[in-house]
Amino acid sequence: MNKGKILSRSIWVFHFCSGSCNNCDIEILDALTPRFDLERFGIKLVGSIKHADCMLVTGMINKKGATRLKFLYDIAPKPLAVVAIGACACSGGIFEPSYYTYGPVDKIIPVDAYIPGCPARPEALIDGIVKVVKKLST
Amino acid sequence: MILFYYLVFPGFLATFILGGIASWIERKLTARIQARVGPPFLQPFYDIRKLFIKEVTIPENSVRSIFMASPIISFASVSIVATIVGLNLVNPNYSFNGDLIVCVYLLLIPSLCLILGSGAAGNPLSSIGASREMKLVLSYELAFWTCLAVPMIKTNEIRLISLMEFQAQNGAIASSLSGIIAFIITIICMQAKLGKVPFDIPEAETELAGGAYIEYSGPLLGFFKITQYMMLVILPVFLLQIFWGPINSWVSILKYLVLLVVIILLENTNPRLKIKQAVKTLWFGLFPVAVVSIILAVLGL
Amino acid sequence: MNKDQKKRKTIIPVGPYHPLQEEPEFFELEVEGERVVKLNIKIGYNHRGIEKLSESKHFDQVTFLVERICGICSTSHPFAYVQAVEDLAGIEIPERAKYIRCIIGELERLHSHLLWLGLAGHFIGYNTLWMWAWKYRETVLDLCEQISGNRNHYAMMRIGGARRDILNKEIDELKKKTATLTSVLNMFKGAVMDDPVIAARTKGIGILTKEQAINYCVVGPTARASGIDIDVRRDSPHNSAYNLVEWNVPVLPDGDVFAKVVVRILEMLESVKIIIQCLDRLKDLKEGEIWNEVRDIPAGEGIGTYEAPRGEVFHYVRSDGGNTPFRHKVRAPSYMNILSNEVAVIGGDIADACITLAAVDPCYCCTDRIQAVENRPACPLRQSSSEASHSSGRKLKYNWEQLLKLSQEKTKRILSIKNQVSK
Amino acid sequence: MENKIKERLGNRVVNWEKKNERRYYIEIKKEDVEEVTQILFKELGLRFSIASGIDTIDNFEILYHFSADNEDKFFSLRVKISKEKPEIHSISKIITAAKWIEREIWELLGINFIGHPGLERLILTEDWPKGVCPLRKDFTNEQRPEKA
Amino acid sequence: MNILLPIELSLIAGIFFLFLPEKAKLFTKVVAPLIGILNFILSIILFFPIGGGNFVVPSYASNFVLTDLLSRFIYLGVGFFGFIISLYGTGYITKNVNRFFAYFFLTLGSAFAIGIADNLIVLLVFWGFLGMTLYMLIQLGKEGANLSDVLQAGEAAKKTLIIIGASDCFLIMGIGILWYLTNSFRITEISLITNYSPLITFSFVCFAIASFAKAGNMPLHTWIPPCAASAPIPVTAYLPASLDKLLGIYLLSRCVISLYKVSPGLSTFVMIAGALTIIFAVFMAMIQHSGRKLLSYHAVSQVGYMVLGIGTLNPIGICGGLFHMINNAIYKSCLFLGLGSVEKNTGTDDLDNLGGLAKKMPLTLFTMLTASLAISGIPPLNGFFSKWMVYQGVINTFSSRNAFIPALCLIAALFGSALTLASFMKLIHSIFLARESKMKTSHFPLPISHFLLILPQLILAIACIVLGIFAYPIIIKPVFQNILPFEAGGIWQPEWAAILIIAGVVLGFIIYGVSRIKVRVTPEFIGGEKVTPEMKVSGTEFYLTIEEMPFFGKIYEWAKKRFFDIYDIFRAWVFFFTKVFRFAHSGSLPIYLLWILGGLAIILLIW
Repeated sequence: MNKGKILSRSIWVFHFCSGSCNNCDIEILDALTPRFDLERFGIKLVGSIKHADCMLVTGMINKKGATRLKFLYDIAPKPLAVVAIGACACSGGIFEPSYYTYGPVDKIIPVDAYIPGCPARPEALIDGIVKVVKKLST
Repeated sequence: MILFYYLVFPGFLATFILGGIASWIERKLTARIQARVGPPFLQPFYDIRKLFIKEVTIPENSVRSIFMASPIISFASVSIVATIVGLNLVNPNYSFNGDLIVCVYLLLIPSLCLILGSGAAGNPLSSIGASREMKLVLSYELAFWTCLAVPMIKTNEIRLISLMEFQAQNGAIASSLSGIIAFIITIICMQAKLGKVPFDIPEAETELAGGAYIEYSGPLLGFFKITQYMMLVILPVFLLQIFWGPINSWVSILKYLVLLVVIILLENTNPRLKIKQAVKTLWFGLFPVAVVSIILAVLGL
Repeated sequence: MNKDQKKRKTIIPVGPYHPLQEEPEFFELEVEGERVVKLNIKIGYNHRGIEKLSESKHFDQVTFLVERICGICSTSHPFAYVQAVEDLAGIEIPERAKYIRCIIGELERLHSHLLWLGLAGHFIGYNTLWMWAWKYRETVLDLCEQISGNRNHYAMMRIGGARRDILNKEIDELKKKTATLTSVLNMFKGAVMDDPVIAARTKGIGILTKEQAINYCVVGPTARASGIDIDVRRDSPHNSAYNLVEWNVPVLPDGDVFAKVVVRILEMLESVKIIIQCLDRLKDLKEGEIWNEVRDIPAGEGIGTYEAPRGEVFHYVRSDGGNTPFRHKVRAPSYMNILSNEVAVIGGDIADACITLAAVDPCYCCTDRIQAVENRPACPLRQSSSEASHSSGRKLKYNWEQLLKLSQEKTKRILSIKNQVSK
Repeated sequence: MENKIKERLGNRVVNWEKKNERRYYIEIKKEDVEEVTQILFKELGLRFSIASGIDTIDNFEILYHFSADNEDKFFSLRVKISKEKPEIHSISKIITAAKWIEREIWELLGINFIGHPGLERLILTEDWPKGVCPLRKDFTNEQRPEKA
Repeated sequence: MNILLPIELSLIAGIFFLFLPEKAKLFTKVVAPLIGILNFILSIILFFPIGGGNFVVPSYASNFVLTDLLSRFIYLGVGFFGFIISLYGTGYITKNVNRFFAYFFLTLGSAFAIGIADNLIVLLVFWGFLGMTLYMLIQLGKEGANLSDVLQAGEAAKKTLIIIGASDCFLIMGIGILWYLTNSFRITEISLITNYSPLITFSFVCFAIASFAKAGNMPLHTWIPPCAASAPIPVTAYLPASLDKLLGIYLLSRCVISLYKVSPGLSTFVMIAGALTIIFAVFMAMIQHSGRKLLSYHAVSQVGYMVLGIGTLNPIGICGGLFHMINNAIYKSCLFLGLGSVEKNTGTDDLDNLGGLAKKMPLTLFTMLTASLAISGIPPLNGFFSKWMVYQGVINTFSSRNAFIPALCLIAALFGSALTLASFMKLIHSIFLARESKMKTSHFPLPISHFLLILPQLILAIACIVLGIFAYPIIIKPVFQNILPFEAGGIWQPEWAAILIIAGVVLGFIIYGVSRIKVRVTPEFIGGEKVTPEMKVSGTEFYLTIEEMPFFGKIYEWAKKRFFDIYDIFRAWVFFFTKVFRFAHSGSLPIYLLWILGGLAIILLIW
């Protein structure tokens, strides 16, 4: 069986935030809570990147975050899907012209899916992650 | 033959499958308590399957041999316990005198492996996790063993089969006063042995980011997960054999489910304790009660 | 012989990308065994360089910029900012706008405190509390969505008034939904305050004494839990309706984590009171009169404050007479509160330290402030974002119109499923 | 409170500006900053809200905002610092809470605080070039380091 | 073959080395291990075949020599450890080589003699002699010691001599009473029932005290920690860790098996003494910062199991105790030797400063880890097997008397092994697993001496495994069941467990292999930052929490002030009385006259 399909049944996500306004992060957590309940799809939030299958990146990626994002991506066990969440992570968003913006995410690490929104709504998150799953299983 | 017992039934494979189901029940019920839907039925197995296709990352400063061997040994030792405990139900000819103590000691090995493995990871957070796991082991083992003395006193036996025979004739040990006290305390200790809230102190997701398991990835983590699943079956069954026997009919499945629900309820109605509080509760709170239960047992109650 | 003096200190890192925090911040705990003896805080992981950017925006745009300082206090920052500009230019706002500002501000407080309560539960390993708190937080978010059209980032503030009106015909329903929260909050009050294990984990932990609190100039619930009776809403109700309604400021003297929990729970009950009163008053006022036209911002300087869920948020704006701020200084409450952890965590265990760090309800993105640049209220999507090297799948899930449409549909759905929450 | 401050500060006040009933801007000499904060914070019990540094093109200004909470008044101390020699005495020994903001002003505006216990990078990275201060008016994005 | 041959050989070698000049140390280093090996071979030959024995007793000694299986077993054990330590000592000792080996062989000879002595007087003489050589050996001090270490060693030696000497007095008293009662000195002839008269009970207590002091049971254990802290490592591994245990426990088991028929009350006393020793010593071990002290407290704690086992009075318990004695000697010397290697490499045994040695000393890691697991009673290693027998012995006493105290003893023993595990996790973590400390590893020994250091450890570690897995066929059945027959039915068979564990591991690797997992070395994850050297968690910090517990805090404080040290208590009393007497000796003649007259008056009055 192909790896992506196996992976898609059980996605443990690690959450990386660098220079976001927090809303996307909160909405990620929100997606785990009763109304949206990501565990239905076998998605679980983990605390260590070494357990993760999917990295959810939020925020515009500032200078401090950029090096650490690369670092974390490198030490994560592969295969690892990367999802950019929110306008800032997708494009730099409102912060793009700032002197401290060194993003967006795809400038630093390869991204599998982009979930825009300011903040990305939990529905959008679920939709995005489902699409990652689909992409992985093909 | 013994290899079949060990690998397939009632050893590794059967226990693993049952453990996966138990784990699913646990997660599903937890989700229901938390007003969520919960994972699909095969989720625990999906998780394991996924872990076994992942890459293994080994920390730079780790002691490789110990780091890699720990999960496997942990899993192998739990399989032995599963075989011993399971054979008592399937084929009592294989049982031997003193298997109770052997099981208790073998059940220590997973904790030991976790301590050694996480200590070898070279990560400060996992070292703290290891230290907490060790302290936790110390704190629950005292009360746990004290309680195990109750059936020993009552029956003068340290053979699981004989314990069950005794219970078949004289009624469950937990039906006496000392027995029920000891049983309740062992359930709490079991919670700690399983590393569930309120005793998930070594793992402490929100303090240590996974604590003892932080550096484990892929199959190595998978072995630990398998160990956890299997423990979720073995420990309750082990306790049932000792305290709430005999388990030979289909009713015993109900008994097991009752224990499982108790575990889940304890897990979901309590915050995590601090390690200091855990040690204090178990040493100064539960241990004296356990000693009382021994006294009661000596008095024949 | 002197083993005690020889004791080696170990540094335990907490963060920056740690499940304790939704946002990155780096705490170095110096520990002996499990006991914390010193705390080094390193911030800046969320720095976005706002104060420079603000100087390139015009005054109205900055409202949206400051909204994105922090997603949780996304009304408090604009609130304080417009207060600052109004102070600068000497603008008064219509009464209806005052009530609307209060309503949205208090809704935000409710959602923020519920969020914190849930996370605090999560931090001490009590996931059931987390799930339940967040379950009811959704009610608040629905209310927000009904009023503003978005779950977060409400964009309700405007220099000279409020940007959007609350329709009189909706008020009854809003009130009804809000009223359901009272019983929920009372349930939490009971569940949290009577739980012995929670008490064991929080009582006497992470104590910040009144003297320390004064010296560290902490604000908000952190200060009020240490016995300092300050609340910007009550002390400085200029251009808001807090002096027009009845409510109390809960203050507790203990300074420990438990006090902070209790203060927040009591505050939520007060917030519900405020919202209901404001909604009542709103009915008597004429719809539509929600802003005064503001033409020019003169040269000068102004200070605006507002009681964000975490405490006083402070904005200082200076104008040189042009259409952009000459200098815009933002001071979020967490900036003061987080530093106080330096003393609060000493002597506790690592586990204590973690809950203490979380107890000030730290908002790192506030702390590391941004200086905002663009003013579009929703996300500007760059359709041609660079292609990932190994990814061949679709890159963008929605475009702006689709998102807007989805939002509208959601809003409609919420409006249609009436009384869903009250059941 | 207003009168008390006037009385206690005496001739240390260079310029007393009352913007409205709720906002006061008091200009003092930069040598007096420690003494004045001592008076306002320790003796009169005002709450230190924050300090803000400004590059006014001609010179630097630091405003120390003190809040009299129960009277709904803000007293902002204004200190002017010359561009040639951007330094001032630190007040973080008097007010612990000023530790961070002084570090921040130091790194974003390049004003040196004499006697600060640990003047090091607060929010920018360690490798951010010295002397590139983003909050100065002459800063442009071209000055920032290229590589993250 | 003459059974006295090893004794003679050792004593002669000892005297020879005593007079050999220090310059000839190369010669010593070549000859000493050879004599060690020879002794070992001789003891093996004398031991086998197990049933009869392949030996001749010279006629002049026929009344003094005991040749039963137990004695010959002790003989074999002594020979084995003599061999191990002579190898290790050759690699380790660089200073005072001749003196070391002189005392070493004298000790060995006396130990052999005690093992087969049938006559109590002979036993007493060599017993006392052994105490003296121990004193001399401790005084050798650490390698490369400075002045304070030398003084410390002197102090420790003095303490040891006083405690051992005082206990010898009790031994003399006990022997005296036995002679008074039975008119015999021969162990094989005496058999008394303890509850028959108080005098017999007292004589048993005297013997018990002597063996407790030798083996290091509480409360007479206090000489072991300072001794271990200041003596050379081979000495510590040789005497307190192995030979003294062997002989002390041998004496106790002799008392229980042949000299006395012990009453249940007295046996309870012995069991309690054992259980208390286990718990208290292990609690002390847990908080030590020095590797030597940590191990030394374990040397005390493990005695508790043996005493507990022998105290149960039933065959399986006694055999468990004896088996534990041999096991303990094996893994404890292995641990001491491992620590010696570590110390040799790093120059310290301070656990705070060690770390990261796993990569530099993988073999030592293996030996010490194996021994640690064995001492903690992890199945299927040897420590578990003997503990398990002891537990069975304790449980068997449940039926015969009130179960409460045996049950508490059982819990103490079980819990003690968890505590043992805890303190060894600390040791292993501190030395091997913790991050490397800044301390440099200096003066690596020469390859040959490195080999000599590691070989004994490997032998011992493998012995731990073999004796654990094949305990039943190779030692329980042939030896212990002949010493004291007990029922072997349904005994735990570790072979299966071992095979199954191996099968499990193989299964694990198969799963690894089947899924073709990639392995990659990456930095640690601690939240995104890099790990710095300050983030070293040393094992010594593991149990601070327990040290800070309300109840334990107090106890530890007292223990640190040495409130529980019988030597210090005794010394305090002695000093108190000497103070009183010094007051009397004021030096002035009239006062002396006054004392004399007063004394005369009292005598007259009484008369």
